[in-house]
Amino acid sequence: MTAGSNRFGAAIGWLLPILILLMWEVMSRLGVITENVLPAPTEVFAAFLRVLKSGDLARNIGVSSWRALTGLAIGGSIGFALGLANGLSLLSRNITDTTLQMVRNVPHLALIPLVILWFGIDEGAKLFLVALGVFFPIYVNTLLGIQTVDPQLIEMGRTYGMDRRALFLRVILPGALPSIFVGLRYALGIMWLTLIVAETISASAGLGYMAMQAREFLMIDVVVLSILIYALLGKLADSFVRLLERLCLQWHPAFQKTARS
Amino acid sequence: MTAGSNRFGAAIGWLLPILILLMWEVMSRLGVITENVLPAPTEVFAAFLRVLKSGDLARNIGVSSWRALTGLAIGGSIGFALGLANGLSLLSRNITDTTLQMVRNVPHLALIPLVILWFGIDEGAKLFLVALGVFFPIYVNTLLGIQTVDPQLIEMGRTYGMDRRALFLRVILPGALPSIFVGLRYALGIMWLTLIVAETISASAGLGYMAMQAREFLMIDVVVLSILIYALLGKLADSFVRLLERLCLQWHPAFQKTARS
Amino acid sequence: MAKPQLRSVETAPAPAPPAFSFQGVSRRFGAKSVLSNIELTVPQGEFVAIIGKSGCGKSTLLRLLAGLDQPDGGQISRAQTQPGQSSIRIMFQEPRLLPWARVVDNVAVGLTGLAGRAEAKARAHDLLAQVGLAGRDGDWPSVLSGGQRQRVALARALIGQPSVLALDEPLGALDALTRIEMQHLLGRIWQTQGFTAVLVTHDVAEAVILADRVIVLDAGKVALDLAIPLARPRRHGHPDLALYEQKILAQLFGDEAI
Amino acid sequence: MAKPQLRSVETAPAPAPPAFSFQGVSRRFGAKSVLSNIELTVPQGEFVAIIGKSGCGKSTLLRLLAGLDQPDGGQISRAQTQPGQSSIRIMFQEPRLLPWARVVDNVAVGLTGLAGRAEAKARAHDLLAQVGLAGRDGDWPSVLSGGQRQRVALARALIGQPSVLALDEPLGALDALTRIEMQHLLGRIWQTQGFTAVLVTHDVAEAVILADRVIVLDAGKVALDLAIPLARPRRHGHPDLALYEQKILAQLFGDEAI
Amino acid sequence: EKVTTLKIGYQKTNLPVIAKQLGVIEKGLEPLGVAVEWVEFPAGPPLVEALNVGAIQVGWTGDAPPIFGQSAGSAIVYLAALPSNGEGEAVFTKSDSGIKTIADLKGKKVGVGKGTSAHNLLVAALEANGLKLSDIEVVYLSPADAAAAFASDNIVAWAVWDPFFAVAETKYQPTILARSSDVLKVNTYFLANRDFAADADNASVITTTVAALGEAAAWADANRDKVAAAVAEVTGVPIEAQTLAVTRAKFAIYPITPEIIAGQQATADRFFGLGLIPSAVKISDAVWTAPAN
Ligand SMILES: Nc1ncnc2c1ncn2[C@@H]1O[C@H](COP(=O)(O)OP(=O)(O)OP(=O)(O)O)[C@@H](O)[C@H]1O
Ligand SMILES: Nc1ncnc2c1ncn2[C@@H]1O[C@H](COP(=O)(O)OP(=O)(O)OP(=O)(O)O)[C@@H](O)[C@H]1O
Ligand SMILES: [Mg+2]
Ligand SMILES: [Mg+2]
Repeated sequence: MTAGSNRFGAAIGWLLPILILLMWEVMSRLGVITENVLPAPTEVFAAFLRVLKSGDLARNIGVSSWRALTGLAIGGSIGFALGLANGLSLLSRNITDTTLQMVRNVPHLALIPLVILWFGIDEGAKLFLVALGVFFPIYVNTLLGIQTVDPQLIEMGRTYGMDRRALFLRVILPGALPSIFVGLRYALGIMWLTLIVAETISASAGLGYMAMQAREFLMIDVVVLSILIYALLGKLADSFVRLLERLCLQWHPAFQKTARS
Repeated sequence: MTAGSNRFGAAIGWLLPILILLMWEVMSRLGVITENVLPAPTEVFAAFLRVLKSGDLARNIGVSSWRALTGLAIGGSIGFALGLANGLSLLSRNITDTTLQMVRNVPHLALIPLVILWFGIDEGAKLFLVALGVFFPIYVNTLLGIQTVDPQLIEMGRTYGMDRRALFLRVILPGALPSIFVGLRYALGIMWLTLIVAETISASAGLGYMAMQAREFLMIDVVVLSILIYALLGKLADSFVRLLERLCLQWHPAFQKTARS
Repeated sequence: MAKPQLRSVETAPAPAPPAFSFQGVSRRFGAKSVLSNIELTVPQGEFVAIIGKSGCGKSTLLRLLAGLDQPDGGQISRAQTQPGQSSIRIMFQEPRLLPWARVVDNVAVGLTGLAGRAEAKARAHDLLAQVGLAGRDGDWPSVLSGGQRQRVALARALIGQPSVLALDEPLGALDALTRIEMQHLLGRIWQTQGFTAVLVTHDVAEAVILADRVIVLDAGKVALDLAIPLARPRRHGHPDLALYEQKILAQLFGDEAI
Repeated sequence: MAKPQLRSVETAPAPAPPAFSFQGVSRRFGAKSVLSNIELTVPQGEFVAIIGKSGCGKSTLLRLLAGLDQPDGGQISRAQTQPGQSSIRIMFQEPRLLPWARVVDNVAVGLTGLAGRAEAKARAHDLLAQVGLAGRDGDWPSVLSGGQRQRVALARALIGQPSVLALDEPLGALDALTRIEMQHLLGRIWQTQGFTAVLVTHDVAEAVILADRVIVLDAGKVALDLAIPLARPRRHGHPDLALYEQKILAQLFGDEAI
Repeated sequence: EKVTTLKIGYQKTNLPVIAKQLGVIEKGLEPLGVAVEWVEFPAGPPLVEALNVGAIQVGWTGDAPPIFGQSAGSAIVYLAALPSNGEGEAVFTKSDSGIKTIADLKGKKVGVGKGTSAHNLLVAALEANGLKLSDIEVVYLSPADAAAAFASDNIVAWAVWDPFFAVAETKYQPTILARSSDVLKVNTYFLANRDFAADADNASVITTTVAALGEAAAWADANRDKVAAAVAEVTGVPIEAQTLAVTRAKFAIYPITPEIIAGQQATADRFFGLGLIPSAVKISDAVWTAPAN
């Protein structure tokens, strides 16, 4: 495929979304799609301007992002630490891994009733759910990353006199990094998904609250808006991690290729 | 690591869960953990016997499993078909892939209010959510699998005179299969997670309904029981796919190793 | 360098009809000319080795021969083949076996469109025995060693009874001892089946021990066209071979110290 | 076969003190005896090649020498080294470069514990120039060709100025032309630095062109211990080398037709 | 041990919202050294769930949630009664649904929140028209889900309270089939966590809070014009709907009298009789009495 056909392909890809958007608007105006079912794109945009002006949007995005990132930081760091411990120490793995694999089968959103019992309905409960949701992808992929570091490289490091610390910092951690990033990107998806559900537990701010309130008051334009914002935030988080990945994994042929094309 | 230390490692892995279970029981009996916070394991077991006898359990598991599998069948087959189409046809990919990648950023659980508007509150809504949840992992991984089939093998097939059909059946599909299985296993996790949330939208049967009802009447033993059953069902589905994978991917060195160890 | 257009090989006194011939063939990629004005005619049944530095256009020449690529200028003519016989088969540098097909099915791929399933399987079974893999029919490619995989690929290329077999560095990935074994095998089968063989290789010793004629490519042109009129079987390390080897190496490296 | 315990090499009339010696060394894995009662003394500065069929214990011997593995019986003694000099370095069959470290940092790995960061980097820079990779300091290993990677690995092994350099099929993965280049490089550096070299190889021609002495391992024993008293530089394809080659091949294959 | 922060559960309507906006409770509790934290709930049942686990100490719900809660063994007590939702709670249907009376609902899908005051209204309205709950198809939905289901005609009728009723009323001009004020003589309640209320140290906190609510009620009654704007600011309810809701709301707070207990007990007994709750409850067991001092 030449560069020209590539560019054409990318252009044709935007055709469908634009077409859908236009159809949606036209059909809304003609009344084929009633406002009750789906508001027109222009109405959603009007809703966007409204909540933007009132300052609600910024505040709710701020609250939700804080929850998302704090939960990610807590669950992610525990998952990373346990992944490291179990990747580096056979004893630690023998003791804890079976248990963790058993807990992994529990869908974390099923725990909501128990989480309310244990953590109440405040931030604690929401953070716990997000943290639990992101814990497993990061734990599993950190462990996997360490376990699949090329043993030949480790033998090489030993032969050349590296001590445990140097071996970890110069061989094991960089080798596990691509897998850790896979886990992180998966965790981000779970993070937003969890928050959407967790913010319906009784919140008085946050995107989930905004969406819930809009649902209760039948403001479908705001409902659609909040969905779009979730999508945007998800995309942003993902793009950020991809950027980070590209920076940290410069050495990786996959990223050199991407950089070139 | 010798076989002996392996066996010891596996044994030590069961120590922690058993210890936790014992501690939990003892602390419940001593009243350190009150029934309001977490019922004792024996009580959960008693609840299990109770709902088992009343026939509720079998009925609810049946309903939930039907929803899960139907949603998986619908979303999975559409995802698979689109993945195939976009993997095999550049035109199809150019037209639809950008749109699909945009939609992918929408967390499907955020769509619940719209799904109620479009599909109502009956089975339709639940099936749609499950189908949407499983669609993307299967679509993305099918596409990825086809795109990463070794082009050298495809050239080989062409050189040896395979027509399009033979090329697809003998080279492309088997080559994409490992990736498709990865997508399927990820989809199963999403499937149960979605169902837990979807079954709180007005259901009169199903595990989610059982948990919801138990939650309303503060029957924490049943709440815990339903969480464990979710975990069990998740594990079962995963094990089934792993078995299937082992059968279909016999040729794969990863599975030959597993079979040996 | 002027080269004779048709050469008679010592072991074949009456010149055989040509299996294929390149007439003024050129191929460029973008601005880069890879092959320019190649003239080459190979009689049926001859064993030709093609040698040259990395990137000099050896694979391109083979792909042109096999019809996987089209020349920008000039003509390529090939002898007709009988029905049930494949015309030209390429054996790639990598085995390119289907990992999900058992060894016998991989060999049977060579009969796609030429024979039914059962017949293909039976013939594949026979050919596996010929390449020294009797009893390995049901194995997965992943359990074979590198040399065994190459033998499967060879069996797959041979099963269609091609009139011309093009081999693109078929032994490049093997260790030297397995390589010597495979060279013997290749030589033996060529002598039995009598197809035309075109072998691309990096290994000068290999070219000299197997071929009737060695072609050295350089800068997109035929830089040397050397007949090796030695009797077979030839023994590795024989002083006569060493002389030819040195001649080729001098051509490849210019006359820098080797 | 009885072999002399200490051999004098033609190019070094006065016998040098031994760099290492194996005295009755055995190694078994489970029930399988891989090396049995190996006796081998190598004088300082000698270039020894070890050759043998796959699985005969060549890598095991090298790992024992480097201290990566312990013998089940017998003794291995090694000469003392000066401070700031590493004693024994292995160069593995694969380059084993850290993909996430730039070329210069990969070479600096060879000075772990021997020099500070800045000094290690400066010396790595110099050594890269020696192996013909001047100006490639900042590249990632993934953009190098196979031969260039092997040269980086060689630089890493050399930078610690080892008294003994053990090379486990260092050129096995290379195509024949690059391989010839690397052989020249290795021979040149060995002549300059004067370390003891132990080269495991599958390629008989390679052994003959590089080594003062070729050891053939078979069934866990030293089957042949052959001095190659030819002057350097040696030219590929030279008839004298061909004679030694044939002698070794005869030993390896018994006397089946080769 | 007296609490230092009083967590109050509220919904998008009635007295607590007004008190929140006026800040009267904060003002009243400040001398006691108690801070206030407000927690919003979409409906009564999750509020009772939070009360039970002590995630909040006090909160306001309709009549049904504490009955469901008590039946489930929730640790809650009644602190004070407030007027019922009255005209601000109804069963209604879209005007083009062809349904004119409650009796027409037979066999139809009706959405209601399980264990809410609207649930009680629905049961009572059906009984008043000679129907049983099993004669219709009850669909249990949270206000958010019910709103969507009603909008897309997946339920024919909806039983809900203000401000959700008012929002739907302004949006659809629905046919109102029954209001709470027509068929029920009930109250709404200010509840507390049992352990919190049982602690004598907290008695002053409770009485002060109830008194502050009374103050808010008096202000609200006198300033109806300002109430709608004030409440809309807290809840985000569109102002037309909020005005409608406020206009028909009654603002007051009274102690739990034996008469009120009897009325609530009757409701509880009816629920038990219908099999809506798993065990019979005795309301008087869960009534807080201020320590005599
Ligand atoms: N499809 C292509 N597009 C652009 N350039 C190509 C293409 N195929 C080959 N080339 C270029 O043509 C030249 C010759 O390639 P070819 O593969 O024939 O070399 P080769 O002699 O087989 O080398 P090697 O020994 O490394 O296999 C190279 O410079 C290569 O980059
Ligand atoms: N750690 C080990 N455990 C068990 N067996 C081993 C181990 N290491 C080597 N062996 C066995 O010892 C024998 C010699 O192995 P070694 O790697 O030394 O062979 P080699 O001569 O280097 O072969 P190659 O040329 O294929 O590299 C083989 O049969 C191998 O299977
Ligand atoms: Mg090539
Ligand atoms: Mg080895």
